[in-house]
Amino acid sequence: MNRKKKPDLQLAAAAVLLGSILVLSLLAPWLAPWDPNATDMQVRLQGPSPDHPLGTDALGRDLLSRALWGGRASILLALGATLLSMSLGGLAGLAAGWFGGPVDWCLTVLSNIFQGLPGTCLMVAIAGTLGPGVRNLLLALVLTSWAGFSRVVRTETLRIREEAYMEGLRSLGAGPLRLILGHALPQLAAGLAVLFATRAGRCVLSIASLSYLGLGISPPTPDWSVMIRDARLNYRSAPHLILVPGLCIFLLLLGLNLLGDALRERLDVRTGEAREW
Amino acid sequence: MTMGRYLLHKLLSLLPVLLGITLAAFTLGVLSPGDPAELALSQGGYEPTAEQVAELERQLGLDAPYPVQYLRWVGRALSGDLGTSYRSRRPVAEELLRRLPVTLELAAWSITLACALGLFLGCAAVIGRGRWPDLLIQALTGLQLSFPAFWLGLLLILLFAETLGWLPTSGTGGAGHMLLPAVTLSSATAATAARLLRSTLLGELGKPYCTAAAARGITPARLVVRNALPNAAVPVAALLGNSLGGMLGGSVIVESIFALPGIGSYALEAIGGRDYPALQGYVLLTGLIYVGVTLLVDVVSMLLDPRVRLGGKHL
Amino acid sequence: MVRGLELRDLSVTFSLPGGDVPAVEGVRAFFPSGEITGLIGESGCGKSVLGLAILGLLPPYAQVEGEIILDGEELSPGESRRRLGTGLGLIPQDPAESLNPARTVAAHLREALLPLRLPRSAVPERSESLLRDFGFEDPRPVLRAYPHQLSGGMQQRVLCAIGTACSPRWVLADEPTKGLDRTLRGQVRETLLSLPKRGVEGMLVITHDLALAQGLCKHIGVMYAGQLLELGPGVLEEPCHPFTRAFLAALPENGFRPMAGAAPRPGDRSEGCVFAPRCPRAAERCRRERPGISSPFPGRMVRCFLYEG
Amino acid sequence: GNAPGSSTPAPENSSPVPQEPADTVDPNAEIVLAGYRNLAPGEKDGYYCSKILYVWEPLVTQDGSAAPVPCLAESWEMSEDGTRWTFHLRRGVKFHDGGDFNADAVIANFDRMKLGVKSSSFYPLDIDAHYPNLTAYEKVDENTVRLTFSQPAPTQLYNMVNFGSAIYSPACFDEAGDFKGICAGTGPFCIAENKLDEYVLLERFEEYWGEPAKAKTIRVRVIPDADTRFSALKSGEILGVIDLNAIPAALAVELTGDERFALTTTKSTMIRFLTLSGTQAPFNDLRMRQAVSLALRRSEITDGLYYGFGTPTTNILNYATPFYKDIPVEEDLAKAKALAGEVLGDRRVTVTYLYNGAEAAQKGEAELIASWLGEIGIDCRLTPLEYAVMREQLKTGDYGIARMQQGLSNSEPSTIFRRFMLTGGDHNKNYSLGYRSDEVDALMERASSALDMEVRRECYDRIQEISAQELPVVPLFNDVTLMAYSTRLTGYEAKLYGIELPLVAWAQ
Amino acid sequence: MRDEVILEGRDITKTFRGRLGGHPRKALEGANLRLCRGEYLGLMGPSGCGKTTLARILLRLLEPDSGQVFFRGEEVTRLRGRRLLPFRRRVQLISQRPETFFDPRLRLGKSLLEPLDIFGLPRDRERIRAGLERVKLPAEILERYPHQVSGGEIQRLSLCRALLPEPEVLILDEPTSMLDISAQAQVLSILRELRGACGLTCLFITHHRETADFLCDRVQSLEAPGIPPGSVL
Ligand SMILES: Nc1ncnc2c1ncn2[C@@H]1O[C@H](COP(=O)(O)OP(=O)(O)OP(=O)(O)O)[C@@H](O)[C@H]1O
Ligand SMILES: Nc1ncnc2c1ncn2[C@@H]1O[C@H](COP(=O)(O)OP(=O)(O)OP(=O)(O)O)[C@@H](O)[C@H]1O
Ligand SMILES: [Mg+2]
Ligand SMILES: [Mg+2]
Repeated sequence: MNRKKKPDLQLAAAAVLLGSILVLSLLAPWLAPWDPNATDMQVRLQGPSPDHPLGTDALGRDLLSRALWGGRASILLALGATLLSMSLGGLAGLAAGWFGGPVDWCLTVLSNIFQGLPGTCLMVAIAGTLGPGVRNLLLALVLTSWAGFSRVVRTETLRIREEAYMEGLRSLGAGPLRLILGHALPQLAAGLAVLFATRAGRCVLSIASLSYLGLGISPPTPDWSVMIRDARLNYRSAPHLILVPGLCIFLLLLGLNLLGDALRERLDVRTGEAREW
Repeated sequence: MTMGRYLLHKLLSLLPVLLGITLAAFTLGVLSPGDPAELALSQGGYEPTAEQVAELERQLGLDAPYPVQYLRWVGRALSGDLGTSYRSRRPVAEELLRRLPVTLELAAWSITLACALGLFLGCAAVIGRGRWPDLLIQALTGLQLSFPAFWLGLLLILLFAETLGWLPTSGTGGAGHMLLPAVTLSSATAATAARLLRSTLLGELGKPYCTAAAARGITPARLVVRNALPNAAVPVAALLGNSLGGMLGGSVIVESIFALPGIGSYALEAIGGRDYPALQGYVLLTGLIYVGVTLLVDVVSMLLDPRVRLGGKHL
Repeated sequence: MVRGLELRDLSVTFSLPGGDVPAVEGVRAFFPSGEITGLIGESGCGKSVLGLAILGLLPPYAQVEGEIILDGEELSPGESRRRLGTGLGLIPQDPAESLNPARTVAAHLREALLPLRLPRSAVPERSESLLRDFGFEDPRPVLRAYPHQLSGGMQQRVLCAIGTACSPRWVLADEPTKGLDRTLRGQVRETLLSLPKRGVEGMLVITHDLALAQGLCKHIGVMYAGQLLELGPGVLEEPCHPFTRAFLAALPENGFRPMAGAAPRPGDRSEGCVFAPRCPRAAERCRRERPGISSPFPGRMVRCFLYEG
Repeated sequence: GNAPGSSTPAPENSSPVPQEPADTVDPNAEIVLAGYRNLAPGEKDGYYCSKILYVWEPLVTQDGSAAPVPCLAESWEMSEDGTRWTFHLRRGVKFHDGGDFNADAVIANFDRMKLGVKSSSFYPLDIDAHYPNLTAYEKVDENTVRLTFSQPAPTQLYNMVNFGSAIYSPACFDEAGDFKGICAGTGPFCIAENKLDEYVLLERFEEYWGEPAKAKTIRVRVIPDADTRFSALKSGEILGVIDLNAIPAALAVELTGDERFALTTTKSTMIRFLTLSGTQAPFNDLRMRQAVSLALRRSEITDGLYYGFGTPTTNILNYATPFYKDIPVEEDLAKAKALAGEVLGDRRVTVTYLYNGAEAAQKGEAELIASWLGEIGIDCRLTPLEYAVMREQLKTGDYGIARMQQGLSNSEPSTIFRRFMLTGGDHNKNYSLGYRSDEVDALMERASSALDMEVRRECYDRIQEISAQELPVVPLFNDVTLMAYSTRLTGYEAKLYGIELPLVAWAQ
Repeated sequence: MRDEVILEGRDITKTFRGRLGGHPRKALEGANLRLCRGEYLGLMGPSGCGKTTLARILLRLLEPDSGQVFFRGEEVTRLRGRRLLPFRRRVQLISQRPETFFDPRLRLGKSLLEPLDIFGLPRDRERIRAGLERVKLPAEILERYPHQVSGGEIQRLSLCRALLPEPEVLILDEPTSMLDISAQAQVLSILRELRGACGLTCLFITHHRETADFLCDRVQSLEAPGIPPGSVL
């Protein structure tokens, strides 16, 4: 009883958190009371006031509007990058695990190469070489994370493929298409859902780190981690400058982590967490 | 004998990875905007002539097709020549090696911290499972996982260095200097390790040998630490080894926040200065370290398991 | 007072996400000291759970009701845990899985000897003599070995040594022969038979292997769907309960005659006798009322209306 | 060993965290300061370390008003025709490694310069830049050297100030002119230990010819990040910040209420401005440049972002020179819109705005300026770059706006005018300013041939007016040198070039 | 009729090549097996002698290194894909571990429909009901998931599923070894009934002499690694 309730609570909390962050971010153009980039040096570094419910930053920009706008880019990018690397990695893993032999060998070597590279370093290097910007960021994220998906999916596929019931179905005459689409994929789906949540969280974190270093989302697009970076000169006298965006990132990550945990517990799947950091 | 074969197998499987790392580093150089020869010559405000550029291109072998360039580059890298930094005009290898100890020290502290904290939290959660210690640890690790490192670093400096003055804010010079950066860098890893350890420990506790051990009338702590832990530690060791890649990368942020002159901040400076040879060297070096550590972890976790260590030898 | 292990209305219920699962229900039994009692029954009928309940080793989400009394003293779960090693010992099933692969035999034995609080120096000697007792001529290499370096039979003997290291008064052996081949089964039987000589007062052997049960045990208990339906000496030769009879009829030597119907799923238990839906001799009353314990002749205990009064 | 550091090993207790101030301060305790970069980049640098560490000394240095004054050269004279300079060297000066400073040492240093340009993170060590038209250098006697030029060189002293005539012990560099270890100069401090990217440890040179340094040891740490530097200062780990960008104004004002810290400021020779790419649209049109200048609200930048540490200007010349003409700053958004509208019509243009990412305040400044320029139809793509890289980009002309700065170390306005406003001026070309004014060319011609000070001033005034009108660059503000230090120190005073390190000491 | 050979394996050799670090393992060497129409053949042998391997090769689930498999005189060793489908329909397998033989996420009813879909047979309720009756199971069981039924039940279900496409040959790989005594008896008695009812041919792999004697016409034993040639009959 006890065990049943916890994941539900978790799931609900995650849903509420992520849902509200998503809705608020997506509706930012309508919800934000000010233009997030409009400066007004007369009201700089103000605390909360009726005009600016969360105060203003060093250039007099409305913090609430910036917080509302600040998640859009990274959330969309993280979701996009995770989806893309999941599809790529998933396909590669499925092919490798299912067909085995030379296909497996090639794909495994390839994914080993990408796994063997320290992801964050490579990401920094790619973003640094190609310059900041959404496209390069996407490239860096996908390049460094598809292999993780591929590895997990491959292991799972290998396991599922060797399940006795797969052999049973094969002896019943089921072809590979039926086996993959009808039986393997639905089996994988649960694991992928969990993996998606965790990886999306990691993606958000990577984007935030890169943006913080000035290698990610470039100005003037408002972004939470860039806001933290920019606040470094003023946060001592105006702590809300780092608390608001920091809290936003924190809540987003918390939501994704809770979602991952809840799904994991609910779907009772083990992903190859040991391989991951 | 099997162990020798296993090692050989491991080493062989590392070859493509090494190839990949060198390729990645080389490709970065190719992708980097601008003409390397011109960039190299024109730093410091000089305007090279076309002949000078062409001459340097010939010298650097930039007129050869890419595969040839790649082979030459690898050859040079093998002999320890990673090129010359555009900014400082020193050999990149020398600069990297000079800064490496700082990063390694940071990584070592972080891994140690992650290890200690992960072990402690994981075991404590399992020993007190279902009761408040477990819930508390779950909540704590959840928080740790959701805290971006740069935010954590800022808050830690603000609290422990600037306000309380307990610890130094930046730079090197002993354990005190490494504490805050290591905490920042290892927080998420420690939480992941604790959670992984908790779940593997629970998995081990469900196995018959643990029931059998419990039937010997030992305390729950002993059951967890002495019996389940040695078997549950293998995936955690793998995790920690792999997390080193993350730490090498994460050190970019941490080193820049805590003013540590390691290779992470070097990479950041290189990016700011469009110093592509330095960046190439950075990728190569971190890649090699990562591969080395992965191998080490593999071997160690193999040695942790007596079934592998002693082979199938029967009495 | 007759010495022995007494169970009074012992019930074990698992609280699971899907609802409560009663695994053992109202078991009332007395296993006398000085005897080996066998426990047989269909798979999943609750034999292991009953055993673990006696040892107090059930997971936290299992609710145990009723009393377990050893030689007149009541054992709460905490109390049984405290007595593990010295008072109660376990010889687990599946020797290969029940030894910690990462630790040497010596480490296992050292841990098993902890309750005796021997001086450090006495431990190796004691370990060696224990192993010698279980037929290892030269125990030193065995002590140094890791479990995977031992054969199945050796592992099983090591487990017996560990389970009886502190000379517990009662020993529970859960399917000690599962998965072993014929010769090894013989070895294990010999080992178990030798235990009473080593200070073990009573023993409970859970098994599917009726041949082993027959050869080893004087008393046999028969379980079905979480309940103990029959208990006493000579059950295999002279079964009383309809279930026992039907069960024995399925033996190869009796011609593989299957029992009609299906075993109840855990959870859906009806009002009356658990066996009534499959019982060839079930009467109307059997479906309404749960039978109490009857004794058709001294020493035998049966839960069936047929033997009432 | 020729490195003095090796004879006096670093103190055992090298913990950079100083103890709580006791009632009596040990005057010999180590003083820890910090800057943002390696002030001693080491062997590969043409100078080994910056002038502000007071390790090496030049023949000629400058005073507070930037006039050349003696240092290692006690006196000098120029020949009638201006082609020969004779320098009389100070006597009794010792290098850190024990060698004597004399004419041979100076000649050896000239020989070293003659080997070719040595790069440096300060100024290139280039004999042609410091000694244009030099034909010979010779030892006259033990304490006299003579330089001969092919052309009259009346302003040669200015060229030789500080980095132009650095002197090292001949024993510390090899035939190729590279340092063989720690450099040995004649200054009041010698380098005891140099750990790149971490710190450089200075020790008082006891045999210094002049007034000895007050502090026994000074450790100058490298803390690249301004915020971290501030934290270190605040927590007492360091006692002061030096060098350029020592402390951002926003953080400096955090210290104003705290009596444990003090600020020291002086007029900076630095001017901050925007360069606009004049070789391509839209800023090849004067009206666009004027529109930009009119749209800026400079006092909001200086008062808001720099907390008053800076003075708005539209004059290209820095306010530290005596030739500075105060021209009222004109800002008028409506006029800016009108001018931009004339050029752009209803279109909007997107331009790249390059700024130095390493300087914390520049990003906010860029965003602020971008938001103002947005009002006149210019959208900015903000791109942080290092200065070195930015210069590369500027040379190609492929940019819109770049935030630059320029120091004027010798106070001679013509330096600035020549570089930015002459048709062939080096910055005019290298920054792709595309500026061309026949009037300025003529005025400069006239000024250079004028011996009468008033004529010169007239020309310079006119050029300043033109600069504010035609905007070869769009000036933002005159800078203030700003440093912060702990009040546990004395003698910490901002100077035109750094602080006078030998005067820094523990407060008693 | 008795002598018509329906399924035959000739000179089958199989060696498992382990992954790097493991040694190759010879599982079968020149094994021969001949199954005549309508007969119940018991196959016995010590653990690890290759019984399961032989069965999988006969079922075309595993490629032999050498040797051929004939079904009704036609060689099927090299058939693949669609061409294998008629053979699949005629030869069915019952496994040792029935609980893992069904997709754990599907209700048993759905799993039972699988063979009908594969062979394009109508999804006939009547047919399934009849099948369930044959193995003495209530229709209610189709609503459950595999982990919700007992071992005996699920083994009977897999029997039911195997019989749905009306096969001619059934290969049973130790169908009762993991079951307790009463469940064993249930399955065995159903098998015995089937033998009377339809003209099935069975290859019955088992460890237990008693079980083989109970069910089979003749018993062949397999010795590691393989049956010496000519040992048939
Ligand atoms: N830890 C547990 N959690 C939930 N249910 C359990 C647990 N252990 C046992 N059960 C349930 O309790 C019932 C009895 O299980 P038990 O292991 O005692 O059977 P058994 O008689 O030992 O069977 P077998 O002969 O197969 O070992 C089963 O229905 C099982 O599903
Ligand atoms: N997939 C495989 N990979 C490697 N070796 C295998 C594989 N399958 C079986 N073997 C080996 O082939 C040999 C024969 O195995 P098989 O399962 O056919 O034996 P069996 O006679 O069915 O044994 P049992 O009675 O235990 O079921 C064994 O030694 C086994 O270890
Ligand atoms: Mg059991
Ligand atoms: Mg088998």
